[in-house]
Amino acid sequence: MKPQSSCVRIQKEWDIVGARHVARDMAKELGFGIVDQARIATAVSELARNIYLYAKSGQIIFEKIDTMESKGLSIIAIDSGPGIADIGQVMQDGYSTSGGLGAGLPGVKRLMDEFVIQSEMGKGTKITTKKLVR
Amino acid sequence: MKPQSSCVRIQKEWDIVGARHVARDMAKELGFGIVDQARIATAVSELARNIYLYAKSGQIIFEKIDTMESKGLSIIAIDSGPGIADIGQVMQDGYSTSGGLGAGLPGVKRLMDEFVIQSEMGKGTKITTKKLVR
Amino acid sequence: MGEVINSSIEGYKDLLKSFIETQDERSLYGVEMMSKSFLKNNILPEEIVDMHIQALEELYPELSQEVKHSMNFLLEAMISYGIKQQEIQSLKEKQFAIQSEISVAAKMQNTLLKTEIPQAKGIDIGAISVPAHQLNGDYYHFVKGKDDTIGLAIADVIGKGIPAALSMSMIKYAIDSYPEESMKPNVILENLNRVVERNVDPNMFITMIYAQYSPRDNKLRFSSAGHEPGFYYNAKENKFTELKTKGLALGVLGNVQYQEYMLEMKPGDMVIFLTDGVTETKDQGRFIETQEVLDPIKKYKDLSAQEMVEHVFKYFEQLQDFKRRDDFTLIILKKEV
Amino acid sequence: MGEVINSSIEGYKDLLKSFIETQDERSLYGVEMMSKSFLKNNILPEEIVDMHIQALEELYPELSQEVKHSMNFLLEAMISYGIKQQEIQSLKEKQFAIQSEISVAAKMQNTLLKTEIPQAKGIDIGAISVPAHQLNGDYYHFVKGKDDTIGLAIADVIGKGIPAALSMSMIKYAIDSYPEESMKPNVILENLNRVVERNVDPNMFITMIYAQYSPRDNKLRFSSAGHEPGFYYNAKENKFTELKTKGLALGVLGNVQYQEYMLEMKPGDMVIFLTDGVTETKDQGRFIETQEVLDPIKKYKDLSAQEMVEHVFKYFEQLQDFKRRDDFTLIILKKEV
Ligand SMILES: [Mn+2]
Ligand SMILES: [Mn+2]
Ligand SMILES: [Mn+2]
Ligand SMILES: [Mn+2]
Repeated sequence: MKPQSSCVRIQKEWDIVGARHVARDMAKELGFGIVDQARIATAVSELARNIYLYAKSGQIIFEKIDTMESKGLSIIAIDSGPGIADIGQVMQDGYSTSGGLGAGLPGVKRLMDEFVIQSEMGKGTKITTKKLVR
Repeated sequence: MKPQSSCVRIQKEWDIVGARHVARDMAKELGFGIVDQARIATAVSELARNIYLYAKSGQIIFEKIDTMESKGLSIIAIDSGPGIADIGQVMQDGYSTSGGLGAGLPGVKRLMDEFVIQSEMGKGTKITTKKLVR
Repeated sequence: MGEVINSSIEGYKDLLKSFIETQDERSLYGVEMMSKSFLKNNILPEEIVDMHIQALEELYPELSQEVKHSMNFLLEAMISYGIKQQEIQSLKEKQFAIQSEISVAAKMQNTLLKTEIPQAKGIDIGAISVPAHQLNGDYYHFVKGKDDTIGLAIADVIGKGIPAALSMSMIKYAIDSYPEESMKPNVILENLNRVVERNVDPNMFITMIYAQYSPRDNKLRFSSAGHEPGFYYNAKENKFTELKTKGLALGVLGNVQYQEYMLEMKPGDMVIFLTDGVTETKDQGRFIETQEVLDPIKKYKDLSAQEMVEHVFKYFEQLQDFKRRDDFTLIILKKEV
Repeated sequence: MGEVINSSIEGYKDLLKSFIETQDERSLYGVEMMSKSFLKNNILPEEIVDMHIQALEELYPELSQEVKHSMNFLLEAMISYGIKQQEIQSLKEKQFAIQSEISVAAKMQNTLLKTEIPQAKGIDIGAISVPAHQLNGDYYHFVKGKDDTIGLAIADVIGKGIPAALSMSMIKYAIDSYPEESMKPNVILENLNRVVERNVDPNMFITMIYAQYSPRDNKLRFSSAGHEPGFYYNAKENKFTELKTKGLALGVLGNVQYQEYMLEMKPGDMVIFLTDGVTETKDQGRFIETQEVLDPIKKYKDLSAQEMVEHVFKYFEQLQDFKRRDDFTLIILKKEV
């Protein structure tokens, strides 16, 4: 039986590819179509790159959701980096053009079905996302 | 030798296809790449559909530009329809969502290199566009 | 743009080749990065398809006609998407221009509305006003009269944003032109009502409380033009009561008379004035009850007036998850013990 | 969205098949229409590629693995484009919200700035003020004193749009609060200067002319705060002269004294006041010369003052191809013959 959850540490750029790989594999197993597979991989890419570039280290935790009501993938990115000062600003469209910390997050929100971000300055950031099989 | 200019009357929907066809052929002969061929055809489609839907009848005149300095295609759409009351409004982005007369014109402007519109209420509209081979 | 494409096509082709051969994730990561840089360089989706066709043809010279035709068809389908993408660019530019206008206007408002909280013996005053967005449609203002009387205005323009900011600057200048210290609160409201009624169209109005505190007799006199009721805290009985008042909002009718109310402040007593941005706080989708407005006020009542208003603001900010829907203004007067 | 795609895939497949077989323009016209409807239904470009893959596989079950992989690769490249497309929806909503705020503000401004052109024996007055965009940063205002003196203000706030509109409402209320008929033009400007200086930050200023015409002695007294010079038309000599004045713009320094100028209007004489939106008209990229400002005024000088200002406005509107870059205000006073 395939594992129900998985955790990928992000420390070097190569780990981003590893995280994408795990994400795509799990998405495939859960029965996501190729469009959603690609979207999930891109979202994970974005989350992992944020950790790699700004927090230096962190992890991404994948968990399969497979209950009576819903089936899907939960992805949590946690780091102990600098944190995001103004979440509202980062989540604004157009901010993304700046290319700085968190610039890709509005995109992640669009690629996934659920998106919750918590961040504390100097402590780190936790982003919880979910995508369900339709 | 292929003709240097051509004129297509627009009266029925089928004429839109005819105009696209002429546009694409001339564009191909002039050496436009397939992306520009498709853009020119789409622009002509838009101009012709505007005539077909709102002016009932009109024509599209194609002329090859082939001088020492520049090479390209000039496309002029003329109708004697109702005319456009507020050109500024029609040419605004976002107006296009309305789907009415002239809704596709900002798109035509983007697809072509030059775009001039003249319109008089009750008299008709003349749109002059140009695309150059790069 | 042509150049960007030409220099990129080799990179694209290499990644594509590696992906076709191995289906590795690395190539897909590569194309994601590449696609973002295309987007940044305003490469349109039909150009991506074109690049894909060229790469395929170079990799597989024997590619079937069917596939080639199919790709041309796909390219055609992308043209409208390319137009849409260009629209985004121009929309963003417009957005940017207007945003910088609003920022300038907000800065002006800050200069305009600067009001110093007066120092007066026996009374401790705190005030905070935070707009929902950049421009503030709430207004507060203090003035200290020659006889040490403190005049205080708190107002809320119906609506938010630009129109509210415009109305608000009207109130500011009208008030500025009165010799306030010599006018009673109800007379000030009656005059303002005429200005607003004359200058603003009928479906635009302003609610306001004007109050005067006299340190000589410790009395607070105030009138209200349809404004959110304030609260009085009786220290001896440790009890809050709502300050019920009558009076039409400014600008509704031409000739309105306002009533003057009076209360005496004893040591430890407080008076709280606010705008509906405070009371219309939403906690998980439901409006809070009057009682709940007082919760944080009770909680922080032993702090200084300024610390109180700031803590109360933060309390509500957290309660509604940092989503302000209306301008928030809170003023607290504390009679010192 | 899924449903739209499913019901469309058959249509897409049919068109694609017909195109591959005949390469006809009709199919391409068909896919253009289809693509537009996809866009309207918010179908993203990666979904189009997915549909293309499915259609190809159904049409050509023996499709090579290479082509299939290549299409998956292309799909990956479209994901960022899909994100971009979704952005436009939210951008448009924001744009719409702010546009409606500006419209409300513009309506308010119209109510606010309504000023009636006074009727007075012996003098014919015309005035027009048209903003470059929706909000006006120019201002004009008339007041008729008890002694039949006509007070006239014309002002231009530095800048356009929202910040200018805010400053302008300040001027409006400050002026409203003066007993104008009893104050001299230079004193009015001196007072306004203090208000502006106190309330607006230093890099924001306002130019203004305040003038008073007295029908008793046919004299026009005026002072200028750095405003665009007006013109005097001497009917007898049929000659225009620029009204040179000295005076700092409002808000630059705290304590400024303004000079009063005076001229006598004889039958047929005219005085023209304007803002730089008139003189900075551009004709095919170059600014017009002072002389050219007078061209249409001369041309229409036998019309009534109101007809004159309207015709002059239309003249310049046409001259600059209906592209206004600045607010345009023009006032003409004609001494009747
Ligand atoms: Mn309000
Ligand atoms: Mn409010
Ligand atoms: Mn201006
Ligand atoms: Mn100007």
